[in-house]
Amino acid sequence: MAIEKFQEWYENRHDYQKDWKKRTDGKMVGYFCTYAPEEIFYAFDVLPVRILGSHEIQDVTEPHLFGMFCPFCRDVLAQGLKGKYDYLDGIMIAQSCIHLRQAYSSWDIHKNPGWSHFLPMPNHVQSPRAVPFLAAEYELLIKKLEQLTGKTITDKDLNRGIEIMNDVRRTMKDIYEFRKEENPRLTGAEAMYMTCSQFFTDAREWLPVAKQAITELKTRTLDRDPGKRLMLVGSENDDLEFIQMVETLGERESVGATVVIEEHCTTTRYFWDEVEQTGNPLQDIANRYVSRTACPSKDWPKRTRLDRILKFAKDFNVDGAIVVQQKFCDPHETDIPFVRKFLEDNDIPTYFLEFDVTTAVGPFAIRVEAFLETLEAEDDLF
Amino acid sequence: MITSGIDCGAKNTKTIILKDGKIIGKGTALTGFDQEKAVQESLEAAVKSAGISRDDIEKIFGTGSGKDAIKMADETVNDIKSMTKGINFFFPNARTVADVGAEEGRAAKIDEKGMPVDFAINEKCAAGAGAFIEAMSRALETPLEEMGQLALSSDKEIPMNAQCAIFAESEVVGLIHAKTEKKDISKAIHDSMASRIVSMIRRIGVNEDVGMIGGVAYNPGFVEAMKRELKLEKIHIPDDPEFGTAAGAAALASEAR
Amino acid sequence: MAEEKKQEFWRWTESNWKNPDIDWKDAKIITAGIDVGSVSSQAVIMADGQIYAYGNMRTGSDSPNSATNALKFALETTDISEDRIDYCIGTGYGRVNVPFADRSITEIACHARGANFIYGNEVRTVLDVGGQDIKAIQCDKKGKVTNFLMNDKCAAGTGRGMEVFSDLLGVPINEVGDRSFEFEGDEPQAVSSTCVVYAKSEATGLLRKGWTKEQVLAAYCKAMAERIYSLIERVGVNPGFAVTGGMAKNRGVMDRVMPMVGLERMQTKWDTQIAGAAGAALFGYTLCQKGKGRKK
Amino acid sequence: MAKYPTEPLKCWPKAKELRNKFYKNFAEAKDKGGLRWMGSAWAFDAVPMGLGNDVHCITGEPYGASCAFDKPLSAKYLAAAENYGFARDLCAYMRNYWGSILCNQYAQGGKFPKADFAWTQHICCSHAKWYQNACELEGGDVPMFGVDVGAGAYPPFEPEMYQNRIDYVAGQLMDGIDWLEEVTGRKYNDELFFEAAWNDMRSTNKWAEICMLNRAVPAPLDEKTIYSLYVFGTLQKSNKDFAGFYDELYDEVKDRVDRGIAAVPNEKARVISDTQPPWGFLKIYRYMEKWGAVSIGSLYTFGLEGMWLYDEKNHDLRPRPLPDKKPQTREECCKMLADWHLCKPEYQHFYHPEYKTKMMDAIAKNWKVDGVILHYNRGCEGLTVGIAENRLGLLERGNKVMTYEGNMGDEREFDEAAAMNRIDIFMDSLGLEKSKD
Repeated sequence: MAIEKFQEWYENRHDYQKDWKKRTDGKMVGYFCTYAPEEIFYAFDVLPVRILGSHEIQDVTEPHLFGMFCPFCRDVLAQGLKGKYDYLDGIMIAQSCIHLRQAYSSWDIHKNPGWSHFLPMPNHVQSPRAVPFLAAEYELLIKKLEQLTGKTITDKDLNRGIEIMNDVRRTMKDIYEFRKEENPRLTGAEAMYMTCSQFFTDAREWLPVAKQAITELKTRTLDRDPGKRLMLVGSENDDLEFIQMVETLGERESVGATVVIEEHCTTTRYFWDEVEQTGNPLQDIANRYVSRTACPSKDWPKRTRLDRILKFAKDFNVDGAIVVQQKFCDPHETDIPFVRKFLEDNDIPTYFLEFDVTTAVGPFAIRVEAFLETLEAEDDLF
Repeated sequence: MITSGIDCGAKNTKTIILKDGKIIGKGTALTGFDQEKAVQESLEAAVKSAGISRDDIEKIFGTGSGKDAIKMADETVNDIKSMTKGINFFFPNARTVADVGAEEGRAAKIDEKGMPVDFAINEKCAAGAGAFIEAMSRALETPLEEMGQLALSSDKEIPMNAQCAIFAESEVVGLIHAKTEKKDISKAIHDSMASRIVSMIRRIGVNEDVGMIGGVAYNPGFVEAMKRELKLEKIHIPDDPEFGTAAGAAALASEAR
Repeated sequence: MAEEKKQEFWRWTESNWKNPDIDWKDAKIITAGIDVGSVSSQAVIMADGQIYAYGNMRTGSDSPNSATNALKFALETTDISEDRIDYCIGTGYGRVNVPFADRSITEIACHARGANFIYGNEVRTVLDVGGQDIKAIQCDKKGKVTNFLMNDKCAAGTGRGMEVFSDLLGVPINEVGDRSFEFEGDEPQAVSSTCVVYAKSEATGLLRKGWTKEQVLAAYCKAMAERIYSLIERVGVNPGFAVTGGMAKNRGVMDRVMPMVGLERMQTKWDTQIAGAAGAALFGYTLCQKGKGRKK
Repeated sequence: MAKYPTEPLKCWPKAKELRNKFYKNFAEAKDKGGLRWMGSAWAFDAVPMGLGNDVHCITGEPYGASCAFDKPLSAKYLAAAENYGFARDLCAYMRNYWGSILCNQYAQGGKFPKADFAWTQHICCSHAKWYQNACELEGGDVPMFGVDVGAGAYPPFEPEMYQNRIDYVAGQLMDGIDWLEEVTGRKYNDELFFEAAWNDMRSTNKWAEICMLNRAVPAPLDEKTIYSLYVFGTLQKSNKDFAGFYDELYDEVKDRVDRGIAAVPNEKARVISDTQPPWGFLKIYRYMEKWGAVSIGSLYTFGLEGMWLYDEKNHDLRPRPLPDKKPQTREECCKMLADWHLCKPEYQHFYHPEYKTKMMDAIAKNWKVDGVILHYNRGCEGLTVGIAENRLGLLERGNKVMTYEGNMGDEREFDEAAAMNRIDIFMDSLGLEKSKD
């Protein structure tokens, strides 16, 4: 089944990427945050791949990152320092949180592949000044990509990049429709494999598989009790071990659950918003990244995330939300008390969990299970 | 000349007596709550084993967390300096040293004279000190002395997530419940601790010639784990690693004419 | 290396008990609840929803046996045979490894339900301080959990910490509470680190400074109390405050927590350590009453 | 053992008085029909000055620091913030500030004075969130405007896109002025704005000039003293009195240098620090003096508010000269301010640690420094970002470096004994001896 391909890609990202370079002899740039304008890279036929951690304990980042920075940025940096990405032609980051930025700059100092770029993605995305500023900064990025590839691009190329990424976004949203159903046709883990595998693959090769998956899902029914419908809200999180733990609780315990929607940057914050084409591609791209659901570090003065989160909760009919946070993730830590209050005020129970590089599945299982018990209207017990 | 170094540590107090650059006596005592008593005991034991009298000792240097309790010391030196001098005394080529004691892990980069160039001390975490393996041996219901040997007989790789010694206990219990073999758990324990220590060593930089002292260096399981983490064939360890710092203090005393 | 004395001051007394006023033969439904915690295990036998017998002992490193041992320990005071038990629920850390359990329920739910039983249905806030976990639970009049918090990643302030500490000071664990008040002059400052390992070195330092064991105990109990209270404070306190778990027996900590809470804690004749197992046995009883018991 | 003559600063009393007046003005602003605003120490505080001379502000960082001095009070505030659900690893100033609101208690006495609006800037992950949340905690009816200065590094570090970045920030300032008129209902006075902007540039330039004087041996100022003087830049750089005070201070320090007056009579070695110190434990500086080591400053105290330019060619850090003419129009003034502040040394490391390493090494070389002490400050992710790379970079450039962990505003995260022990070892390795007394 096509849907299984996603997991294969996720687990063998390096094989795929090395093979891609061999096959296409093309350039590949690793990016650190979802604010990287992939459209522009595709316009140059440069493959943008997102760098995520490996969720393994490591001991190589200690000299480079002071202890109070988030486990995710450590894990990401470790991949570079261990040489797992030596095949990249370049690295780039678009400014979001300063934690991840540090992973980028340490990588830049010690593992510079010869091309690197810091894009000052504006933080004041609610200002009218953000789009023109960003569009102009894109021109510098384009100049540097011209140096990397030795080619120049036209609006036609940019529009091609836009169409590729928009197609990806529409496809992902189509697949997410299946999760609204009473018995979702795919699990949260499968959905996560789906979105993440796209980070690691050429969208043009990922799309046909994803479209095939849609056809297959139409006739698929999962032979499992979906249990409680959960939403995940919070920091970057591709912690599949955790999601699998949550979704298999039902096999071991008397309560079970399915993750039906997330609001974080490994899924919806990354893909939910499309580029609106008005004829000025650079402006259009800038506009998209400025107006997408913001990372909390950019979500001010108004906290716009809240409405999107609530809409997800309603559309996907969730029973409760688990608010997950990468340890030390300041942007989310400044939002979480308000996100929780907002959800509770709207009758959506929440539970909070702090994530580290590796999930302590044991302690987490008991918490999630107890949280599910509070959702469970199992009157037989009382 | 005859000099002596006394290292008053968190758990044990150790004394070394040097004569013209050779160790002629050593003694140890449980530090307990009365440090001065412990200091006396270990010095007396050392003097006895050296077959000399107290007065033959020309200079005494004190070191360790309880160095201020070493009243008879001519001078006290900080434990980083005595650690680096200590490894330099046994292995002049060593340029990196790790000292893993009961409650603290330390590492330093050394120059050819055995002086510290740069150093790191583990930040308030038991997971990077002997106390960790001690706590785990309780959870595993295995005598501390057997933990290391047990680890050697395993080739499994089980990651340990918990950093807090107490939570690590329950993770161990969890592994036991999951029917994991004791030897594999013991290896996991040593691996996770070695990875903490190595992580600290990397802060100051690793080179080919790494030396290790401190009580935990007696533990073969830990030493193997360290080699794996550091990707080194060999780590220089003196016969009595626990006396490394005391030897360093004694050596410093003999240089200070 | 130097030898250390091996006396185990942390060992608390294991116990089992049978209710003399009940004859199980009159009971329609016999249920068992078994709570396998990280440090202690309890088994409670209920006859028609009343506590008939229980056993409370230390958890070994192998929880299936701990469960069996606890049940045997409880049964040995009685003449019931295991197969007479209509329904058995496992809870606690090792709940999935209780071999003969019909199902498992988390200790959070069980402690709330158990507290509701042993303290009465006015209980709204349950504090459970177990071997490694501190749980602050809010519940309704039926003992159903409405909200809860647990300590994360750090065992500071837990029973296990207290064991290590009593061992360090050579003070039997059941004396810790009283002795922590037996000192001259003002209450000493709380030790700054409740980390089990670092509290150790801090305590050693204080003793070397000439503090009495009692003062050190006071300082440590105070630190634990503060640590425990910070969790209670976060979940919020409602009147009807009950304490379960082993720490409830340590007045050195609890008599320092309660003034911060600003409430009297409720009293019970029962052993506070059995609350979880009692809750489990009760859930089993209710299920049987509703015909949702074991498929015969 | 005292090698040099020393004497106390004459301007101490004045400094104290100015500071108390500042906090009092904020508390009492309303009684006199004035306005109050809250915001970051890095906010463009010259801009709200255009609303009138009766507009007073409180800046969160120095306020948080002043809370931290009072340990029991700080503990109360931190607990209040934690109980509201804020993580313990967030900025310690911010948690003290929020806690202060939640307890409705002003560290200088009385209830916490509610601000009419928030006017801040944003560069680390927390600045704008700080006041977004403060406004919410104040009841949700306090409006906020944030100026994003995270526009990339200043030349020479990143020469490209320079103009685009100035325009972005200046544009926000222009919008901000319209916003201020809208939320306060007051008519904006450009003349007042121009004057405030000029005072801002005066004080931040003069502060750099004062720090230049510390190149002298013996150092006329030690960092403990510097801490209580640099604070005016953080309170309100555009404040006329503060700018005037720095002129006086400059003259006095200059005079100390001419007469060879030392801050620390037994100066034997010179060190620099980095990031905010653990405010509750400034005694570590006294402790170093026992060894004859004087902390003569840091990129932090020099460049948090002081305005400098990095001279790539001579590997030196030089005070940025004042513009040759005062601003004439609102737009010109906004651009001038944006340009002036984007070169702030403490902004540059947000984009790459290398930039900071270069500047710190330049200080080490030109201020004749023997060792660098880095405070791994758990209380501030913004100034510690990249600090581990700074350490590696400084070692590579031949500096002796020591690190210690702590927290500027949360004493629970500072281990005094451990820090002192590290200092012993470091002083020892600098070849210094502790005076027996």
